[in-house]
Parts: sequence; structure tokens; C-alpha cells
Amino acid sequence: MSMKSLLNAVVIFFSATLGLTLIWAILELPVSNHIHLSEQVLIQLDASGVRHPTTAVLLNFRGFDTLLEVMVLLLALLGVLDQTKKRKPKNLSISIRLNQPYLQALLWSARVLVPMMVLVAGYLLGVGGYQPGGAFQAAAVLAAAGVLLNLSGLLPTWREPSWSLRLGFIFGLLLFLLITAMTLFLSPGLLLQYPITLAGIFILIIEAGLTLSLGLILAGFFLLLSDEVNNKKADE
Amino acid sequence: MSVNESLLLLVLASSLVPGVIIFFLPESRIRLRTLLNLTGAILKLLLIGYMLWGIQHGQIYILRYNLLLNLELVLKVDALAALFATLSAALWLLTTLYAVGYLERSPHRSRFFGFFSLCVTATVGVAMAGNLFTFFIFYELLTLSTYPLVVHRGTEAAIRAGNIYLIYTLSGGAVLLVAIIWLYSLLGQFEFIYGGVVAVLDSKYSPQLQIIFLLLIIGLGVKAALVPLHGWLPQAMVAPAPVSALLHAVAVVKAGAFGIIRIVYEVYGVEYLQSMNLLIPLAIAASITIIWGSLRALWQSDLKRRLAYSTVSQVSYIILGVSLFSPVSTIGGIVHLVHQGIMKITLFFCAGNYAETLGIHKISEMNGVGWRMPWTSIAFCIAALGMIGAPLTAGYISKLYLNQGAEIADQMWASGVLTVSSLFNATYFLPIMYRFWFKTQPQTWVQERIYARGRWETHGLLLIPPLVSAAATLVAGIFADTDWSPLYWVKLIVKREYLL
Amino acid sequence: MSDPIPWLILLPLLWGLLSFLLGVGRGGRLAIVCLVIQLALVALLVGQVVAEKDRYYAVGGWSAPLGIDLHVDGLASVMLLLTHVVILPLGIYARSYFSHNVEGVGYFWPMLGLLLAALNTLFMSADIFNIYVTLELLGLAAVGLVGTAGNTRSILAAIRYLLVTLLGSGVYLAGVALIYGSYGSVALAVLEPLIENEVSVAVFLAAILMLVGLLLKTALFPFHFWLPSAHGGAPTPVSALLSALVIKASFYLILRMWLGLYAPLATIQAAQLLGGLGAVAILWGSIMAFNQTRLKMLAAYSTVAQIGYFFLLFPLITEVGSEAAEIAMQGGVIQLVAHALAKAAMFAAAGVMILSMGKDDIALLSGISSRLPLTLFTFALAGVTLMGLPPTGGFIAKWLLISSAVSSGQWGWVVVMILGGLLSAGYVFKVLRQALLPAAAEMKFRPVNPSLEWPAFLLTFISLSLSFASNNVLNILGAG
Amino acid sequence: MTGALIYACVGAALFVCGVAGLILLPHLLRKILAFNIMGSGVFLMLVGLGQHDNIPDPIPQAMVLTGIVVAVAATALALAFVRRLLYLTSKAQFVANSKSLDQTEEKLITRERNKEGDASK
Repeated sequence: MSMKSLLNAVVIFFSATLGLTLIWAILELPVSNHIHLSEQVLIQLDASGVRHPTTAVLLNFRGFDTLLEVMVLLLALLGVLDQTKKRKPKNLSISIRLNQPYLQALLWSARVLVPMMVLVAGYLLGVGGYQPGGAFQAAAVLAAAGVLLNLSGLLPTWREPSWSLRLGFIFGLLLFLLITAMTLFLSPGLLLQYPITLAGIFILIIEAGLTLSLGLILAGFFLLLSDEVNNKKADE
Repeated sequence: MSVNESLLLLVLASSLVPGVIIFFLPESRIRLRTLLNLTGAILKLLLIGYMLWGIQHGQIYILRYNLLLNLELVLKVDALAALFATLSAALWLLTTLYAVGYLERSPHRSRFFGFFSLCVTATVGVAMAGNLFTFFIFYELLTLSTYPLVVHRGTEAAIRAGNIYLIYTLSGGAVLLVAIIWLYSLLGQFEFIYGGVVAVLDSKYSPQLQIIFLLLIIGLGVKAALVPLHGWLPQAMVAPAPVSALLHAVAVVKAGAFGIIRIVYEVYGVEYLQSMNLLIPLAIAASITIIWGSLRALWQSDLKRRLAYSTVSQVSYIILGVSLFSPVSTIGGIVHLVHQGIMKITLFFCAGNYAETLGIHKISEMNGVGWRMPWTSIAFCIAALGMIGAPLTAGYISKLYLNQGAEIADQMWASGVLTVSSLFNATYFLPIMYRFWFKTQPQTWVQERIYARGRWETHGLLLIPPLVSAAATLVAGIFADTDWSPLYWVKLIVKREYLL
Repeated sequence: MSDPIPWLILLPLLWGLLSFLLGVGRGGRLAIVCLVIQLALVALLVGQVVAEKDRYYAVGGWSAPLGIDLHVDGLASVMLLLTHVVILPLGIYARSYFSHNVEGVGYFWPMLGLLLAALNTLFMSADIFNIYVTLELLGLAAVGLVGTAGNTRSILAAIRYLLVTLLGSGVYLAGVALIYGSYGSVALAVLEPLIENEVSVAVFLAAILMLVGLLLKTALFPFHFWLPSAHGGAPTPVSALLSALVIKASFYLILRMWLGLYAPLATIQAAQLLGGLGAVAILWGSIMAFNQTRLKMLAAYSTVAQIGYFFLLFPLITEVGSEAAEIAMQGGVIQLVAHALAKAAMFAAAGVMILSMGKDDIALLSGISSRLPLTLFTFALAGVTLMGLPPTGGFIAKWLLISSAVSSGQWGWVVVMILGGLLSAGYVFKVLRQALLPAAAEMKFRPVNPSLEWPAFLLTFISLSLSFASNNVLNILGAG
Repeated sequence: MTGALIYACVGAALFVCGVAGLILLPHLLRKILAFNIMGSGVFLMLVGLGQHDNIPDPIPQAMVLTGIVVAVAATALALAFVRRLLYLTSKAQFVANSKSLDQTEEKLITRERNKEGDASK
């Protein structure tokens, strides 16, 4: 026990020291010899195909990061699938029981909210080009809609995903990948180098595809792990 | 690649390839296995024989492969290499024959013969190594490939012996590696050259060179069983007889001794060592080993262990010979490399025959065995007399030259060491011979095998090898002056080593 | 189109996605075909690097600092080649292994594809944030693979591994934040000239944070605690992959930053500290390996010890003569390559033996020498490589490293390296000894498909040939 | 000290809290939460440090977006593992010794066998 408290003390001491040093370092930070990337972003913005600088960075200047990042999401999904595959359904003691009136309220709100959420997602996707928004935000809203549907019992929990669901999961990723590969065959021929005239449309296609697939994947994190909600009769 | 270069590779391949194939043969393919083994052994002997002829006629056999920028693999057959390679190849052939008979009914034969061939490859590689880097590679390969043979029987004792063997040889190898790398860092890349290479270095490096020499001797001394680094050798006698015979009488210990010869004459140069006063300590170490080994042999009741301690003692004859700083003693030392090999392998063959045929291991059980197994016992007696140094045997020649060399070098104490050792030799061999012929046979032997009742006193394949090697002991002794004897060849080597 | 660099990233992603589409446990054949193509691509790339020196590739046409640069030099080429040479036999092995159906294959193939893409990108990336993303991709793929077995042991190992790898990349990212705050860029090409001897606290702290983050992932003592369970508990092909390659990735980054970005901060004290930790790792890992009763745990602890061996490189390349440093670097790289091949082979061979025995227990190995001679030979040769004895690449590495230490007069490290070799002999021979014993009467060995035995052997065979071809490896290394 | 640096300092504080929590807290769910706190701290640092001239710098913002997605993915994976572990051992903590681990493993195997037996009936 004393060993453990010693360890606690040491870790806390080290973290505190690290924290203080970090803050010190941040305050001491020199402002000189600084490269002003934000200016370069603004200069090149016209060539990027979108008007919002963050989106330009995310999908054009540093689009490569994004390509890898969506793969990270897919990986997490693969891991989740591997763990649910071996899970026998209904083996957890936790189950959600809802009383009848609340369930009705939930059902009602789901029916009203979900179409609105889909609309919001579409809006977020559309405005991504020129103001805050974009595929990730849209996908998050879509996924939230999925979670709501599942919780209210309107959408069943996902088990072993079917072929079409798997295709849905990776559709946007595959699209992104194919467009990336296509850039190698187009005129400049560098990876992820969009021709200036086509950049806008390419980015839009990628974003649309990603919205769908990322929405499914994010929803999948919940829907694959959640238990079957028993909403038929509360007393069963 | 020229013909001569490919010959060198062929010599290695003649045991490596059969060895690798044998690993994957099923146990039941006895004929194919034997065929492969014998073909390899005979081929190797022929190739080396051809090279012997070539060397006499001024051919140069050398193969260089650039491994790294400053690191070459060099295979080279000079007179010294040819001597050791011939010895190994000839005795491999004999031992293979013997092993085929010896292991007729035991399990894991594919594994045994596979590693056996690897060992021979490594030994011949040690002989043919043209620089210390290459030498080290084969030297360690030898360690690795003998280990499975030591533990072959899988008994408690074998496992323990294997552990001890590994601890000694791997540590020795590590020390050797450090010394070699150190030497390389001082000298850059170098090969074995008559007269040595270190003399080119500035004298400020002498202290370093002295330490390196010490490390080299320690590293090699483990395999050459210099006291106090000899502890593994008696333990390793739990291995099957052919292993003890070839590997622990010839290949492993001789690899160490051979390395010391190379170091003394072709890396440091005997003149340089003499000027650094490094030869005398080496001679003293060898002398202590000679006396200590002989003394310990006196107390062993197990025949193979007695032979093992005898090996400890006898191998240091070689080292004593090379460290006395006179060409004549060098002749004695190097020729003993061959003579001791032939004689000791005979003794081990015979010990194996007694154990295998009659189940006797202890000397006290050998009363009258001479009348029961006359041929084996005659071979044993010839070899034992050779060990003592009786005239007409090979051992006489070695001791003659060693003694003369000691006189010439004005190191009479060494001659005293040799005399004492010979006395001890006699003390531990003569009683055995007495038992063989002058004590009465027991009613039953410990564990008599069926084939012991056949036409011959034992299995034919167990009998031929010791007879051949015993005959060789006599031939090498009687015809020492002819120009195809080991002695003649050694004189040729020494002439070159001393740059005469 | 003809440039191999983008395809080395796109192709594994593509077959990863497609094999996911095919379903659970599918995609092995596709993967192997693509691995062959990738090997050819890597060969092409290496040829280019050897012919025309370093290759730079500006992704998206925006060069640094706005965009992301890829940079392939000699070291990166060696790592790429190594990765593909190791992964192709392992892929064949894995296909056969999972067809024996002992542990769930799960989504092994898609994860493998993504892992490979992450590795390739990581070796080529010249952007510290992009490296962060590849580290996460790599880490999550590795964790997911560890978890595929799905038993308690592997789930626990996976969770521990996940938390460590997340902590590691989090700490690394904090370092990246400080660097961005200091210089306003994350591109190595921009940053390298900016970092001088005298740096601000922030940059110094960033160096430490990034180093610690990577050390966590590399599992250098005392950060090794997660490794044995993860590498020992995963399905065998995964264990081989993790020990052979994934560990190397973060080590590669440390080495790269030590020589490049943070070279002005790489002091002799820091090097001695890393070397010292390495020495402890060798000792601790070897002793623990010797005490294991399970074959895979033994191999995993051996990895802990070998990682320590890699870190001995730092004192040998820091503030010593350029010749000694170069020799040490060569030795270190050959050590990396030899270890990757040997450890992959060792795990693969161990997996075959475990399949045959039906249980992971060293005590049951007796008699395996006559049942699986090829596999035992594979294991033994891999072990010899780890010991650094001839005739293996491990020996060449050890020779070079000791040469360098001797010529720069660092005798302490010579002793450590020699001892390390002897200690590894201890645990390797523990296994070999048991395997050479006669079989117990009641022991039943199951027959094993040769398509499992041969890929494992192929790995050791490559490792063996490496000792004769080390010059070629060094040529590639020197090309940068 | 500009306003943006306050975010960075708070980020640093969150970061070390997260690190300490990740190491010290025994419950796995708390560890996951601690990881998220750590992540948020780093993201704050990244954004805060990037904003030198009080103009929002899009580069760190894009980086943080990437980082958030990665954190979400990692959290999901971690939760999946923890649920699996909960099913296997009924505990969301590390099991200390391997002996008890073997025992639970065996129990589990018998449990699953019994279930299969039930199903086949």
C-alpha cells in the first residue's frame, strides 16, 4: 500500500513539475523567428478550391493528414467489430428500461428530430466551403441521429454488418482514396494535387462521401456496442 | 571465379551440403545417409589431397570475399592449413565409418550426422581461414554445431555437460571477439602472414598489444583446454564415443591450439613475441597444463575421463612447442597436432568399443579384456605407447623434437616438464595395459551385446577405424623421415614460419 | 504514375478497404498479391534512391511549410525494404496460420493493410504532425490486431497497449504543439535549420516530450511493462509483426530526430542516459526471458532486451569521431534489420511449435527436434542472430558496433554488448536444450502444414544471407 | 502575455491532469476519460500557441480537428475493449496476477461450453 501511495506521490509530483514547466515555457515563448503560415494559407486560398481557410487546410493543403485520419476511424471500427463479433447478445446485465410515457416522448422526439438532424447535416456539409462546417461536423450530427433512433428503439442494434453496411462504412473512404489515386493520373500528377479548376468539385464529392461513411462509422461505434433496447413492454 | 577459388568452396561444401541434406532425411533412410556421408568425406579427402599436391607445386589457393568495406572473408590454404585440413578430413572419414556402426540402433541419427558434418565444415573452415575475422566465424560455428552433439543423449548428465560447455566456449568466444576487434581497430584489415603483421605498429601500442595477446590466448585457451579453462572437456565426455573421438580429441581442442599457432606465428610473429617477453608466460601456462592434466588423469577411474585429462595435457604439448622460440621445438609442437590427433582418436575409438560391446566404462572393469577383444586392445596399446612416447610410434617423434627444441632454446626446464609428463603418462597407461593382458577375465561382462558374439570381436565398422589409426600411429613413427610423412610437411611449414 | 512513393501509401490502404468489403477473415490472397506488387515498388524506389540520392515528394504540390513533404533517404529506404521483405513471408504465414483456425482471424487483413500504409508513411514523412497521425494509425492498428484473439489475456494486453500508445502519442503531440508555437511550422525541412544549440525552454521541453512519447511506444526500459503481454498475448502472426516492425517504427523516429531535428540538443549526457537504460533493458529483459515458461512470452521478453541493444547505438554516434559514428550507424542499422528478420522468424517458428504441441509451454518441447526439424532450425538460427554469433547478420552488426565502441574508447559499452550477447544465449539455449531432449512417451504432436514452416524458414534464410549481403544494405543506407 | 496564451496555459494544466489521471486512476473508464482530458489539453495548447497575432491560424485548427477525430476513434476502440473485458471478467480493471487470469479463462471456457451444450439441446 505504501508502495502505491509512493507511486501516486511521484506521479503527481512529476505531473505538477511538468505542468509548471510547460506553463513557464509557454510564457517564455519567443515571438521572433516565426513563420507565418496563416498568411501563406490566405495567399494560396484561391487555388485551394474552397473559401474557408480551415477547410482548405483540412482537405487541400494538409489533405493527406485527413486521408490518414479517416483511416484511423475505420481502424477503430474494425477493432470494435472484432470485439462485438465474439459477444453473445444480451449478456450484459445492464439493460435500459423506460417507463411508458417517457418512451412515448422519446419516440416522438426522435421522429421529429431525426429529419431535422439530417437537414442540419446537409446544411453543415454545404457551408463547409466558406464558413465553419464540413464533413466531420455533418457526420457527427448524422451519427447522433442514428444514436437517437437506436435509443428510442426505432433502429435495431447492429450485429455482424452485412455487405451493404460494410460498403456504406467505407464508401466515402474508398471514394476519397480513388480520387486521390486519380490525381496521380491527372495533369500535375502528384498525390492529392487537384487541378485548380476541379479542386472545388473534388473536395465537395469527397466531403459528401465522407459525411455518409463517417456518419455510419460514428453511429456504428454506438450501434455496434449498444444492447438491444427492449421497448415493447416495460414489464417484460 | 577461378578453379582454385572454387576448390576452396568445394572443400567446405563437401561436408556442408551432405550435412544439410541429412538434417531433413527421415530416420529410416540409413543407406542414403551413409552414402551421402561417405561420399562427402571421400570427396573432401580427395580435394584436400589434390591441394596438398598443388601447394608443393607452388599453387596458391586463396579466395577473398568483400563482406563490408573494411572486412573481408578470406579462405586460404597454405601449408599449415593443409596439414590441419588433411588431418580433419582423414579422421572424419574414419569417424564416420565408426559412427555408422556405433549409432546403428540409436535415435535421432539424422540430427547427429547433420551436426557432425557441420562440425567438420567448421573445423575445415577454421583450418582454411585466411584472417582472424574468418577464423572467428568458423570458430564460433564450431561451438554452435558441437553443442547438439554434446547433449545428444539427452540425459541429465549430458544436459549439464552441455551447459558447462556453452558457458565456457561462449564466454571464451566473447573474449576472443573483443580481442580480435581491438586488433582490427589498431591494424585495419589484415591477413595471416608468415612472420606476423603487428611489428609494423609503433612501439607505443605495445602495452595494448600485450593485453590483446592475453585476451586472444584466453579466448583460444578455452577450446585448447589450457588450465584453468579446461573444465568443460572432461564433462563433455558424456557425449557418444564418435563425438568424443573426433571433436574432443581433434576438432574442438585442436581448433584452439591451431588458433594459437596462427596467432603466434602469423599475427604477432614469434620474433616480436620473444622481444615482448610474451612467449615465456605462454610456455609456463602450457607447462602447468601439461603437468596438471597428467596428474588429474591419474585419479580418474572412468576410462574416457582419463583420456580427456590426457587430452588436456597433450594438447598443451603443441602450445609448449610453439612457445619455446626454436624452430626445432616448433616442429615438435606442430607435428604433435597431427600425431596426438591420430593417437587420441584411436584411444577413444577403443574406449567406445569396450563400452559399446561389453558395456564397460570403468578401468577397474577391464581385467583381461585384451584376451576378449584382442584387436581393439592391440590398437589401444599402440596408441597408449605412442602417448607415452615409446620409440617406433608417432609420439616418440613429437617428444624427440620437443626435447631437442627445449635444449636448443636453452630452456631445459621445459625438457624437465616433458619428462615428468611422460612419466605420468606411463603411470596412467601402463596399469591399464597390465590389466588388459595379465588379469583374468570376469565370468560375465557388464552388458554384452549380441554382435559381440559374431565372427569378429565386435561390429566390423567399429573395429576397422581404430586399427587403421593405430597403424597410422606406427607408420608416422617409423617412416617419419620419408617425404610424405607429417614430419616432412611440418618441416616445410616451419621453414616458412621462421622465414628461413 | 510511374513514381512508387504515392502507391506505397495508396495500395495498402486500397487493399485494406477492399478486404474489409470481402468480410471477416477474407482478403488474404488479395493482400499477398498486393504485397508482392509493393515489394516490387519498394525495390524500384530503393533503386531510385541509390541512383539519384534522396527523394523528396511534395504531397498535393504544396511544398513545406504549407503542405506535407515526404522524404526518402537511405535510412528510410532500408526501413521500407525491410518492412516489405518481412511482411511478405509473414503474410503467407498468417494466411496459413489462420486457416488452422485456432484464434479468431477477425479483420486481420484490413488492419494489416492500414498498418502497412501507416508504416510506409511514417518512414517517409518529413512533417512532425503527419508523423503524429501515422503514429496513431499505426498504434490503433497494432492494438486492434492484438485484440483479435479476443480472450481475457489478449484484451487486457490490448487495453494496456492502447492506453500506453495513446499516452505516448498524446505526449508527442504536446511536443508538436510547443514546436508549432515556437516556430510556426511542423515541416522538418523548415524546422531543422531553425533549431540551434541555444534553444528556448519550449523547444527543449518539446524535444523531451517527443522523446518520451516515442520511448513509451518503443518500450525501452522502464516503459517496457506493456510489451510482453501485448506481444506474447497476440495471435502469433501479429506478435511477429509487432516485435519485428512496429517497435522499429518509433525507434526509427527517435533515431531520425536524434540525427536531424534535435541534433543540436543531442548531448553526450542524453546519449549515455539512453545507453544506460538500454543496458538495464538488456539485463532485465534477458533475465525475465530466461524465467518464462511460455515460448511466446520468452520471445516477447527477448524483444525487451533487444530494444535495449538498439539504444546502445546512441552513445556510439554522439560526439565521437565521424568515422566511429558512421561505423556505429551501419552496425545499428544492420542490427535493426537482423533483429526484425530474426524476431519475425522466431515468433513464426514458435507459433508453429505451439500449434504442434497444442499448448504454449516450453517444457513440452522435448522431442520436437525430430518432429519439426525445419522449424527448430529456424528458431535456432533466429536465436543465433539475437546472440550476435556468426554466421548471421546479428554478428556483423555486433562486430561493427563493438568496432566503433573500441575505436571511440567506450569500453563500458563493449562490455555491455558482450554481456548482452551471452545473456541472450542463456534464454535461447534454454529452448533449444529442451527441444533436443528425447520426446516424452505420452506427448502427441499434431501435424503442421508446411506452408507454415517454410515462410518462417524463409525469414531466417534471408537473415542468414544478410550476413553476406550486408554491404548492399549499407550501400542503400549510404545513399542518403 | 496575450489572451491566446491563457488557452495554452489552461491546456497545459489539463494535459498534465490527464496524464496523471491516465497513470493513476485504476478504473478503466476513468482512464479513458483522463485520456480525453489529456487530449483536450493538447488541443487547447495547439490552438492557443498557434494564435500569435490574434488572427486565427487555420493550420492548428485543422490539426486539432484531425486530433479530435483520432481521439474519438481511440475512445470508441477503448470502450469496445472495456466492454469486452467486462463481459469476460465482470471487472473494468486490470487483473493483477496471471494465475487468477488463467482461472477466469477456464471458468469462461466452461461457461461457454455449457451454453453451447444448452443451445444444442
